[in-house]
Amino acid sequence: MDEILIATLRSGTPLVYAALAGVIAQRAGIWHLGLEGLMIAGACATIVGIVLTQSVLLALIIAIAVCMLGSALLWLVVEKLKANQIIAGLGLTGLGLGGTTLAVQSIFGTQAAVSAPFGLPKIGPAFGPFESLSILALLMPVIVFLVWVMLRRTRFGLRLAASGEHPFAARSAGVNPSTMRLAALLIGGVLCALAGAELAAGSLNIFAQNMTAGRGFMGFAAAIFGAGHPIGAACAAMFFAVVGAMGIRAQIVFGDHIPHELLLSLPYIATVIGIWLSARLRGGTKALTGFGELRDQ
Amino acid sequence: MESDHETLLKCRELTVRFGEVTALQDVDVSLEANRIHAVVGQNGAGKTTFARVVAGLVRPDKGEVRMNGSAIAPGNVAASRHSGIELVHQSFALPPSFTVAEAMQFGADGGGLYSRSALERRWQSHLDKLDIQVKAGQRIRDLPIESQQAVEIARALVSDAKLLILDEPTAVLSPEGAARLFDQVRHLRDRGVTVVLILHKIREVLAVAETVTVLRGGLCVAGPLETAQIDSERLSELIIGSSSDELDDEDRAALTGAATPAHLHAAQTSEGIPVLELKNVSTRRDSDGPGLDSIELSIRPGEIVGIAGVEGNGQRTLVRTIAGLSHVSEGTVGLNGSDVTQQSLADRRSAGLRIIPFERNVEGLSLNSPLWENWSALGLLRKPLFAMISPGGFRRDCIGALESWDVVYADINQRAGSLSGGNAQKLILSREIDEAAKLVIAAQPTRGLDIGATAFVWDALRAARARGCGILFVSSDLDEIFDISDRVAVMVSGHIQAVFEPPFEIGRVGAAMTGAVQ
Amino acid sequence: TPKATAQTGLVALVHTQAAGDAGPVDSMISKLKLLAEERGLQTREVYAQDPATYETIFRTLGDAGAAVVISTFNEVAEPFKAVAPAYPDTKWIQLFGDPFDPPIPNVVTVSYDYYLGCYLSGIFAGHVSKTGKIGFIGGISIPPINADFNALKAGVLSVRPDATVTAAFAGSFQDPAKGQEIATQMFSDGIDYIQTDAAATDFGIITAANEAEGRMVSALDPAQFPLGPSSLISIVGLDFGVSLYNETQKALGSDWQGGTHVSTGIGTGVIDFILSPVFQEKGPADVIAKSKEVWPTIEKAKAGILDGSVKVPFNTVL
Amino acid sequence: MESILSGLRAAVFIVIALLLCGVIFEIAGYSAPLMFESILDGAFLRRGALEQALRWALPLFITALGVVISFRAGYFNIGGQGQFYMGAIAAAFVAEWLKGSPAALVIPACFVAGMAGGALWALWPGILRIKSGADEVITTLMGNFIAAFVLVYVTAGPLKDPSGSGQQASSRPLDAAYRISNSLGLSPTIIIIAVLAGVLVWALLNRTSFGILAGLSGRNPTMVEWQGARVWRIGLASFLISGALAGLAGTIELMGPNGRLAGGFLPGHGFTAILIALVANLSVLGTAVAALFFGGLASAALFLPILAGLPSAAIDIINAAISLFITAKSGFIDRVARLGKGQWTKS
Ligand SMILES: Nc1ncnc2c1ncn2[C@@H]1O[C@H](COP(=O)(O)OP(=O)(O)OP(=O)(O)O)[C@@H](O)[C@H]1O
Ligand SMILES: Nc1ncnc2c1ncn2[C@@H]1O[C@H](COP(=O)(O)OP(=O)(O)OP(=O)(O)O)[C@@H](O)[C@H]1O
Ligand SMILES: [Mg+2]
Ligand SMILES: [Mg+2]
Repeated sequence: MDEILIATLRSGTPLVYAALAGVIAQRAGIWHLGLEGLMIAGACATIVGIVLTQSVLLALIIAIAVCMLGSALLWLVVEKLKANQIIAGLGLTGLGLGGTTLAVQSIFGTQAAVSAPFGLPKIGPAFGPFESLSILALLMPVIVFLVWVMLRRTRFGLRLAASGEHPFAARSAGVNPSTMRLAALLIGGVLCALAGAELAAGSLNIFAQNMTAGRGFMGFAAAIFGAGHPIGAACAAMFFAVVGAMGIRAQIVFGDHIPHELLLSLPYIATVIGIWLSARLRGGTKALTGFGELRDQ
Repeated sequence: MESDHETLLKCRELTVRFGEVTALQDVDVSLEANRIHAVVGQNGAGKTTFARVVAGLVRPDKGEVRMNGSAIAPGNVAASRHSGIELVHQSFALPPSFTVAEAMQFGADGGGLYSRSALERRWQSHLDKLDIQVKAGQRIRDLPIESQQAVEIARALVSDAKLLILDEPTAVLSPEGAARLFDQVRHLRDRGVTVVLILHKIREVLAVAETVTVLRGGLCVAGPLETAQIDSERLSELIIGSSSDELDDEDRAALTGAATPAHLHAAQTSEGIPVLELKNVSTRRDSDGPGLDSIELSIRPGEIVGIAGVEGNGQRTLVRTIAGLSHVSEGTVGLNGSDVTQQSLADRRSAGLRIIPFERNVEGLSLNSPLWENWSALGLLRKPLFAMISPGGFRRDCIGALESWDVVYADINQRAGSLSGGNAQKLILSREIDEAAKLVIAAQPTRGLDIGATAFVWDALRAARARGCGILFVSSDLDEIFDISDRVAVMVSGHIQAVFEPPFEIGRVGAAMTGAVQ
Repeated sequence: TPKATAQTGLVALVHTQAAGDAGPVDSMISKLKLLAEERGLQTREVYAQDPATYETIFRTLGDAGAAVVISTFNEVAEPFKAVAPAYPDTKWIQLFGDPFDPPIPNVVTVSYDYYLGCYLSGIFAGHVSKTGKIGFIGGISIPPINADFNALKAGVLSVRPDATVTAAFAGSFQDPAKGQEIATQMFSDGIDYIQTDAAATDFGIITAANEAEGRMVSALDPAQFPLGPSSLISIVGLDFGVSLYNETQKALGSDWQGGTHVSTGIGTGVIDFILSPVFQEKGPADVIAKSKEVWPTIEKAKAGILDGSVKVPFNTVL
Repeated sequence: MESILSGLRAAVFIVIALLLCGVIFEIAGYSAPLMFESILDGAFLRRGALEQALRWALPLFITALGVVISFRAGYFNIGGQGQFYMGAIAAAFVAEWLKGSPAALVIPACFVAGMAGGALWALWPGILRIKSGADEVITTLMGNFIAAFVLVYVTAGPLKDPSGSGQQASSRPLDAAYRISNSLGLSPTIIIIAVLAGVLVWALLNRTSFGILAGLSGRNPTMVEWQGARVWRIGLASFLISGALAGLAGTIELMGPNGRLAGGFLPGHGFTAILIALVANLSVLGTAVAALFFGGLASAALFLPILAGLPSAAIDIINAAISLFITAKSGFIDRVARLGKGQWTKS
């Protein structure tokens, strides 16, 4: 049983990091659909970094730098060029997925999965059965708490929220909402890098193309489901992980009777239900970014 | 002008253009320290723009702002705040989901990390010092408008403000509320804060300000003048300028708030069936504020009923209820003698209901759509959803209607958002006031309009009354309400506190607005 | 010009499954590269993700005067039938396909009986599993993968009728994290032998097996041996690369015979059930001993399949 | 004028996107000039390129028309992909059931089924959005993932082709009589359907109350509500029509070039359709032009790895870069475009 718990924690951790990135962006007024792309970039950069530098720390730094660069690009396009957040975010995701494939191809001359000799440090025997979890999994609750503190207990967090909720109020207090969004996206970039690092180097130590497999989108959904609150979003992300684990369980137990595809769709179905529930409870999950205005650019 | 006060704020040649519009043109103003200054002007005169330039929110195309003799970096809020300038906005700028304490904290210096209780203690004491009766833990969106304004003022005073600019602070207040605000302003002045009040009622200027500066069409036409040396006649001339000839005295007084119009015109309403009859109507509380509480109201054909009251006392819910956009939990809504409580807005519109909504740019128009589409919406809705239509026909009808309502526009396909406020409102009038109109709800129909446009709207409503329409006129401006209404109902917290017949007395109506039972 | 290219010999591989699978596609690509080096060929690898594009791709290659076009899996059969006759100078090779009826003179089809390897894995699993619980993790539940599972199950049950064989799918051939999660659940359920069939997803399955002792995985590719020194016990090898190499060599030669079908499987070296030499050194001694002990059974089954005395059902429905 | 402006803007940002790709490619060690040359070659210049471009452009055009309708109505339905799948699946089922009946019956029935399938897959996100306010971006995106699994399920399950070795994850091939084009995918029937769809959608948007009201409520639903409209009907109708068009495109792919359902069927199609609609600034005519451009790009995508030796991820990167920039605005371009024309379009 411990093991299933560990596996679920393991699969939930990247989702939580991605969800936190989504929450921070959402607070600052950005509907961040580039999470998937940043996450795969983080995963790729971590593994490639380890292979090339033989150092986890350097690899993490590279991953964080890459994801921050991607975030800055998104900021540039969305804030400075006023592009639509959703389309630009999806574009960033595409860039991440295509770019990592290309990077692997051009560095290693093949698209084969890249495996690293080692990955993130493990938390070690002091934690008993949990010893095989990576430090990022251990740190996850701490980071959730830190993000919560940042958003709910610092002036920076208030300014971030004001920039998202009422940019004019922020401006009249001398806060530049655009700069705050950059900060939010950059912090989100760091978190996406961690999400990717945990996914690829938490225990697998491998990078395969498209290995995020929609986890970034689920992180985004968790951010919405969690009502833009870091703890809520983290719970939602863990909930998705649990649903995924239950789907596997169901495949093992009922696989002969229920189509596997239905069970594999469970996380997506759960996401839809989650979005629907949170809309019911809170009266709409709609971003206030004037989609009808797309026509009027 | 000799005086023993030092100059605190000095603006030189401020010029601001927004595209084609020149909002400010070479404005030179010097304001002395430790006094209460007023800046007046009609809608669109450039008052808000002036305040925003001083506060650093708008970067002027030309000119400079000096505080205590040193120039402030233009268009930089932080620099302006640093030199002691604080602005309280016309429509407040507080994130609704924040608590009062958070709203203060996010603009304040110091203390990056906080605990909720420490934060609330810190700002509660600040509020207490300013004598503002608000709990620091309450959320902005749960506060009544008056408290929100108080919070805005408290927020502006978190740092050590030397110059406090209040942009039309009385627009949302009852006369008593305004009087209390003025007391507080004097109190602040005594504590060494220089106050600039942006106003557009002469009555208020004369009541509180020591000097007055008049803007018209972006120009500074006079001032600062000592209020002690000016009378309301002269001030009203300065504000209105030459266009004042066309207005009758009462309208003119109503427009400048120079004197309370004593509406003597007795209601000449026909007997007939009431066009609107609300019987014991209640609704639940919603995001717009308190729900309606047993509303009894009827409007006869050819009658204008004014709804007075401080904003946020259920006026919006009232309008939405009559429109069928709010769920009625109790009571009945009657239009032309038939019960429409269960009917949709489409049906009510067929029965002759017309609405000039509160938010011209949100509820009234689709700003990015062409004029003719905006105008045709009502006509299109009368057809089946997938009926073939002829846009050419609609365009022609629209051109005809806009012409007869004197709307100035360039092209029938231009965006509604490119119309000036007055013309936009005329477009709405041309759509809503047609032959079949029986009941017209006019919700703040003159808000933000200049004098010509305001007079136009009043005349249009009076003409509709003459044709036998019933009109529900909602406004927070008592002068305007008194000028146009045949009866005035005062709303407080979702119920009708009192109903007045002419002649109206500002004192009694004002008292009713604060909830005092008559 | 197209003709010039044809003389220099453009050899194109159109793979319908993404590269990076640590399996068939990667091995084909590496063998194609090897061939290119050896013979100075101009080569192309084209990933055709979308069935709607196959025909266009083949036509483009034909127009470009490709000498040899190699493609994979059954879904390219129809496009081959449509395109190959129009480009008689190009030689078309379909790896993993059924014979054409009627044959087309410039097309060679190659089929593999991979499921037979899985059957052998099943027999082996039936013997070495301690718990009698065997797992199978596929990428996506598509017919050939389903057939592999059914053969595995038949193999297990043929030697151990009371065993259970459980299938699960990761939903992607590129999701190692999901593979790890599924394998972890299977192992903690008491399953101690998993046959993988999920390309890059396999990496996660092997990782899960490495997390505790007594877990066995049978994978797909010799390159995977070192990843699980004491857990990766065997593979069901399908060397697409070798097959590609052989068929292309033949096609480039002068005595190529088109319009034929090559059926490879057990016994030709292309498909085989192979014990991991690494495991044989580093695995737990008792399992090594056991596997040596049962090996003759495997050999016997193999021979049985080859001489037809053992019939393995090919069933593509779960 | 507006359309020239948006066309110019699209062109400028596509160039910027391609430059970004060029940089990425140079960094990755490929030659950017070669890439651009190959794209041009593959899209338009080589023999038969135009037919190829058209073959991809037509279904993209129809899917993009659906996107135009829902975006105009203010709903961000990015589920064209899933609706496309569901349309094809529904049509494939009907073709299977009616096997042996005359083509004159089967073909129309398949089209009806395909459009209904697409519409139904758009219905549930529409209802969740309109009745509960659940963000349709996420629900339609999840709908795409789920539909992909449904496609796998039906091609390996109920519709699996049992002929041959039965190894294929695809449905039985359609009877030749039911096909509306050969496998190259260009036929008069398909062209007529696309033109008809274009004309009908144009008329729907510009000559019916629905079209004008959808445009108004897309830009400002509150205003339309205050005019007494039941906005949900307009919204739901636009979801349904948009889904039906995607389903129609799926049906065409099934009954035309593909002739059968297979897993991995046109995976990026729905997303490209969004780009097309946006490049076209949601105008029907513009959509036709943009579809041709992206059709060319799609045909170049096949050409790049074959002849230029570039990895196929190149095209993903190009599409992604275009989508990153396609909705961007620039004051500079607007000012240039506005020189010498009436000023009332100030925004
Ligand atoms: N951001 C802006 N963009 C374009 N035009 C603007 C903008 N802000 C103000 N204006 C225009 O500048 C002029 C002056 O506006 P301003 O808001 O300063 O007037 P005001 O005196 O405060 O009016 P009111 O009494 O209605 O508040 C008006 O014509 C207005 O339409
Ligand atoms: N570029 C333009 N092209 C055509 N018409 C224009 C243009 N700019 C403004 N107009 C029209 O000219 C009129 C005057 O515009 P302006 O913004 O100055 O209004 P205004 O004087 O404040 O009027 P109002 O009294 O209605 O507020 C408006 O009706 C507007 O529609
Ligand atoms: Mg103002
Ligand atoms: Mg104006």
